[in-house]
Amino acid sequence: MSGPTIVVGTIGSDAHVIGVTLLEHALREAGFEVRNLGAQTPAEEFAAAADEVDANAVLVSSLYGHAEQDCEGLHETLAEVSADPVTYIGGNLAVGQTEFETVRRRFREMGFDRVFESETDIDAVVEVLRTEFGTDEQVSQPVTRVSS
Amino acid sequence: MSGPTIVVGTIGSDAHVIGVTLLEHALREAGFEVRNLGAQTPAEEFAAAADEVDANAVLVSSLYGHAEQDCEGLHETLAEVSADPVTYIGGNLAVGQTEFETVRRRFREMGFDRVFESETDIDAVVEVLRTEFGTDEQVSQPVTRVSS
Amino acid sequence: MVRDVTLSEAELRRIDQKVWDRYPGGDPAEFRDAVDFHESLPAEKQFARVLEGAEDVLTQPRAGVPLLDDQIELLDTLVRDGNADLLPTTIDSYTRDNAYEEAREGLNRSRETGTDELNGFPAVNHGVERCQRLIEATDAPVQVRHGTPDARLLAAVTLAGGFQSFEGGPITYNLPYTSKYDLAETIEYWQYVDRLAGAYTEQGIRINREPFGPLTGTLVPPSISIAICLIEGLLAATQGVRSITLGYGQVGNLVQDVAAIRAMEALGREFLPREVTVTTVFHQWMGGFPRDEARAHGVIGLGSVTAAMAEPDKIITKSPQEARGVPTAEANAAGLRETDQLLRMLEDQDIVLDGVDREQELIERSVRSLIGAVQDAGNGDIARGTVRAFDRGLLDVPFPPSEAAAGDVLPARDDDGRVRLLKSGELAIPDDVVETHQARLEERAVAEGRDPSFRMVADDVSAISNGRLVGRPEEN
Amino acid sequence: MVRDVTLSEAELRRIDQKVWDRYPGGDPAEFRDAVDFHESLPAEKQFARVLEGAEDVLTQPRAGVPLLDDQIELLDTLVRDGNADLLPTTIDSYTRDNAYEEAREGLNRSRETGTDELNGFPAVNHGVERCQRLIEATDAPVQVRHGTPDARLLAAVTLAGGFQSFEGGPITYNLPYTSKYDLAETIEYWQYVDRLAGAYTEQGIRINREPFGPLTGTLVPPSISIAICLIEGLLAATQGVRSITLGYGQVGNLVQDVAAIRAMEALGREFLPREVTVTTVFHQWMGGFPRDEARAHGVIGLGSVTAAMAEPDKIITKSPQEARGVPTAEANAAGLRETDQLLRMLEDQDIVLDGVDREQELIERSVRSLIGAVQDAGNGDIARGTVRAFDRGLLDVPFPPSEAAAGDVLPARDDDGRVRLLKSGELAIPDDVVETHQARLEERAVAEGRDPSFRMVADDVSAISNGRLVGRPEEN
Ligand code: B12
Ligand code: B12
Repeated sequence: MSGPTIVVGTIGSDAHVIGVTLLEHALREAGFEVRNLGAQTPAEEFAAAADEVDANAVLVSSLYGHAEQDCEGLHETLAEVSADPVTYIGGNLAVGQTEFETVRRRFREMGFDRVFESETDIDAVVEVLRTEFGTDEQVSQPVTRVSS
Repeated sequence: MSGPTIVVGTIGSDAHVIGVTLLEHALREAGFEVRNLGAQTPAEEFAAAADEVDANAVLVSSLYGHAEQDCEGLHETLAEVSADPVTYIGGNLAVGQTEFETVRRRFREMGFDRVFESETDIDAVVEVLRTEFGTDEQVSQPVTRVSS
Repeated sequence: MVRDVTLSEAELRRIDQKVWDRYPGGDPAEFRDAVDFHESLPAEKQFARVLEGAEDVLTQPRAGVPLLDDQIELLDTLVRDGNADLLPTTIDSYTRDNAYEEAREGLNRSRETGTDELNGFPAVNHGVERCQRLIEATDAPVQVRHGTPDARLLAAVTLAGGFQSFEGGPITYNLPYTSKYDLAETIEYWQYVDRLAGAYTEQGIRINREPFGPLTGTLVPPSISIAICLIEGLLAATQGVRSITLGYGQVGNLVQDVAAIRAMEALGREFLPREVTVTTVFHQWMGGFPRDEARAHGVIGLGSVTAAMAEPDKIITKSPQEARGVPTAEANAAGLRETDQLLRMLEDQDIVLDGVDREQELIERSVRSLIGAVQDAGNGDIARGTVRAFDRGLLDVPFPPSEAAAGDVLPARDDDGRVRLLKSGELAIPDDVVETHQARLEERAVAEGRDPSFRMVADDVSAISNGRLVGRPEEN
Repeated sequence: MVRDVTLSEAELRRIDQKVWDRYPGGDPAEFRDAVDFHESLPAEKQFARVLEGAEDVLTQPRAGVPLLDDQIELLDTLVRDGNADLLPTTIDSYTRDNAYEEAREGLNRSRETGTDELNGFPAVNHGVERCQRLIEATDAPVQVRHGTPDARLLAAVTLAGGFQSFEGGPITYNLPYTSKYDLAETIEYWQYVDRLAGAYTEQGIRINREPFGPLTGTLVPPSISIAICLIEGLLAATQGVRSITLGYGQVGNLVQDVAAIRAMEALGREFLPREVTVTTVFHQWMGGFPRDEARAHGVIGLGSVTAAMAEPDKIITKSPQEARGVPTAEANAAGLRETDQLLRMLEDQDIVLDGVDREQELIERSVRSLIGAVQDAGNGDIARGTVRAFDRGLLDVPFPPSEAAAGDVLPARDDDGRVRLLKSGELAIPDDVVETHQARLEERAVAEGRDPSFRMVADDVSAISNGRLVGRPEEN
């Protein structure tokens, strides 16, 4: 049984990957198929990957303050491929000390379906995605034990 | 050889005496004659003491926020006695987070010759008093050794 | 002369009547009704129970404003934005001076102008019922914090009003707070307060009592704080109090502070009767704060780290606005959050400091000697002994505004930043301890190339607000 | 393949030429002129001299803005309002990506709009002369701080521009900062940087070099940080660098942090050639911060207390706005002042923690084993060994954005909050150390009633920003 497919990655020249690393694991645990593009991913690669895995959702992360520039053209490129994923963005999107509501509006205008504050915790993201795709607790797999 | 005479004390119901205790010692060391009235001294007692020792200066301390009420009538009572001391006030005079310039103006209007911020350090007070009375470093006595 | 004996039922009733006579609210509260109210409180509002049952260090701020609704709102903010575990209600200065007429005026003016015309909550003027409303409206146990030498009516009203903890004592709310009372006088007043707490205790309402350990807040040697808290604990126990929180104010030296808390816990168990449950409270630095808020955060941080290591039962927090005036609710909550962050980051860590034992031993021997001197001075009666010991300077406090203490002791920091006795006057601590203190101060004096003098004391008093612990002479 | 040998005079000159070819400022700087400029600097601006000669822990913030005058003003504020001992100039992201065209645009736009259109100081575009003006205008030694994998031109320009310290290295400015470079590539680039620093050193201008010890800032086991810093130190020493500052980022456990600094000092002396002067830098917590400023003050406080105990040569401070974005100058100065307050309140105190030796021994043995593995993998050549060791996962880093590290290690905190290896992959640390780590994590797992899993790691990563050190499961 395999759940909806999700592409995650950090966009632009941003190398902050801790957030997407946690997201990747949490989403896998919750039963989603995940493709993690990692750090410094160009907008086009998000589209290419979404196309390749026929993604249900694309989750873009940006921490270093240039999300706005880096996401230019992302939704246009996505429109060209056959997959039609919902798009989320999260991380540290504000430049300086901008109000979050202003930030949210800006990214909604750019085409993102959902915009997340940097306080967002992982369980909340998982919850939203479950609601989005009508999957419920059942898909969730047991926590896998890690040992070296 | 004895220097100018100074009355110090904490006014009103205020029991904060650390500041005046340090002032008392520092002024003594600097060669002044000091009468310390201690804590919770009514305005009238400042006048009475000034009269008694024929004070050159009266230093009023207030930390707990009620300086304005407590000093009402102080200068009037002082005017009635024969001594004619300069009057200083210092400590924590602002109520809440008032600008210091406003506070200074208020206390100047009440008759104080000088108004000091709470950051004032003791050496600065000694310096000002020396200038006030034209006494110089010479009056200063050696630091007395304390032992139990 | 005052003696350390339990007030009789009759005496209690007699004083009670006299005390309630001054109650501006009219009829005295019925003791039975008060007990009923206390009994109606859920477990999470029972002060002694919450405090004594806690696993982690509990946090508690200071806070008080004149109007009831504002006070409820303020306490709410401190729980919501500050995670406070225990709540305070700080009483205004007029009430502390028993000036209920002025307190009423201030209260009325506050109602009219909508600004705070008093620096605390005038609980006596609000009266029993409104106190009960405060207790009902808040979500955590609430303590009365004040500084009132004659706190009889305040205690009668607030205990009937549902408060289950009452700070202060005959020494700790006299010597640092006023110049107007004899010790014999305040001991008598507080015997009533303690007996009243004892009466509630006998009805199953364990009122918590907390001596104000920090005293003048300024370089108080640990042994003095602890000895005085123990004496107040003993006096309270005689009157039937069964929940006592011994208090101590941070001096800023980690080893000395941890040693002091440990000593206080150990001596509390040793000196107080078995039926008393002893807890401890650690106050973040009570002396002069830096005016700069960032630096004040540093001072609060050190207090929190110390508490995490010493593990007292609770910590009283300061705000970054301490040097400026009464803090805003937001600043008060900020102090709580910083404290909470540090306590929780350190709570899992097992941290053992070297040298605590040695310092603790010094403190314990000094305390035993001080208490012994008090007992001797009173021929076995601790109340009488207290009056006499202070009179002779056998027990003393640095920088007292009051003449009830000799004020002959002068503290200074040694080269490591520990508080030592530069002048010990007649203080009844063992000779070898005095010598150790002197030797440590000599070491510092040599290091600084100057004699131990009042200038050193003055430098130390101002050091923390100037950005350091030890008041070294300026470097050239 | 890359080898750990000193670049020859000829090679240096050849690369130099290639590097300066990309200089937007026109002609390359004359080495002799650059040396003259350095020689004109007073003692208090000589980075290595100030750092190595200091008695107390020195403070240094991070800070960089696009325009020269603004940068001068910013550094001024940090000295005046923050008491900073050492200054930074943080470089913008375009320059780190060697995108000098974009940096120029950002610089021009900043000039036109008067707002900061770059997140740092574009030193290459400013050019040698304007760098010299910066150095002349400031009152303390200034270091270049960045995160540039290929920092050759940046080094050439800034060293000629009078900076006397340059952060980074082939591993520490590759693995955490980018996904685009091989290690062999960055080692080659940094051999040039180090050789250049060496060339200055030979002229009597001792350029300080500082590996970026915190790596990804997130639960990095001390042994990994230290081993990597030592390798970068060895590589730099080969090229003639004589002043090396080993770096380490706070993990938040007091004992482990003190042990790590001690181990780093001891191993630095042991592994680096005698002619190198080794100093240490401690970074306040480099992982996710609480958004709330009061809580952030708590985190900064713990870092400062730790530094006061561990006594590194310098501390890099954070600001209370860390979680929000690049801090204002005022917030940056606030972080410095809080740190200063705590360092100075603790500097006179002699604080010895129990259990540091045991933890230090664990760290030291792991580091020796890691370095041994690198040496073996390179048949005695540390450069080649580094490439191979990372390739095989013998040396590894948690959470690398780069594929140049295996990324097979996974850290988690034990029950005491110390960072341990939950997954150690192929990491070349002794078996018994791995077992100790596993056993400690099992203890925690038992205490929490759950298996050690990635969920535990995730909880730990977010714990400090959520108000605690260890990411325990919610209590019910
Ligand atoms: C760790 C860290 C680093 C590490 C990164 C290691 C790595 N490769 O990942 C290092 C030290 C290398 C680093 C480097 C830099 N950093 Co950095 N860094 C941080 C720090 C301290 C923590 C970030 C973090 O890992 N948080 C923990 C994770 C779990 O949280 P998170 O990423 O926010 O993700 C959570 C949620 O936001 C959510 N989420 C994240 N993405 C998404 C996406 C979607 C769709 C959803 C739904 C949710 C979601 O999921 C997570 C759930 O918990 C932050 C400040 C802070 N937050 O405290 C600065 C910070 C992000 N860094 C910053 C900067 C400027 C840099 C540098 C440019 C500076 C420099 N001087 O070197 C470089 C950039 C290098 C580059 N090319 O990107 C700035 C950004 C400024 C801004 N935005 O205005 C910050 C805010 C620090 C500051 N105050 O200046 N950094
Ligand atoms: C120590 C202290 C106490 C001790 C006092 C012990 C004692 N008997 O002296 C104790 C704990 C008992 C105490 C009690 C109270 N305190 Co108190 N206390 C302080 C504290 C922390 C330090 C004061 C101090 O000793 N500073 C060190 C000395 C050396 O500095 P200083 O007094 O400012 O004096 C220097 C200069 O100002 C100057 N100076 C002083 N006077 C004068 C006069 C002249 C003419 C000149 C030239 C210079 C000068 O000389 C000194 C040189 O260094 C301050 C906050 C702070 N500043 O950090 C609060 C503070 C003053 N207290 C305060 C309050 C409210 C109280 C209480 C009402 C509260 C309570 N809940 O109990 C009671 C009051 C009791 C009473 N009747 O007065 C408030 C005042 C609020 C306001 N002004 O708006 C403060 C600001 C704390 C706060 N943020 O709420 N306090």
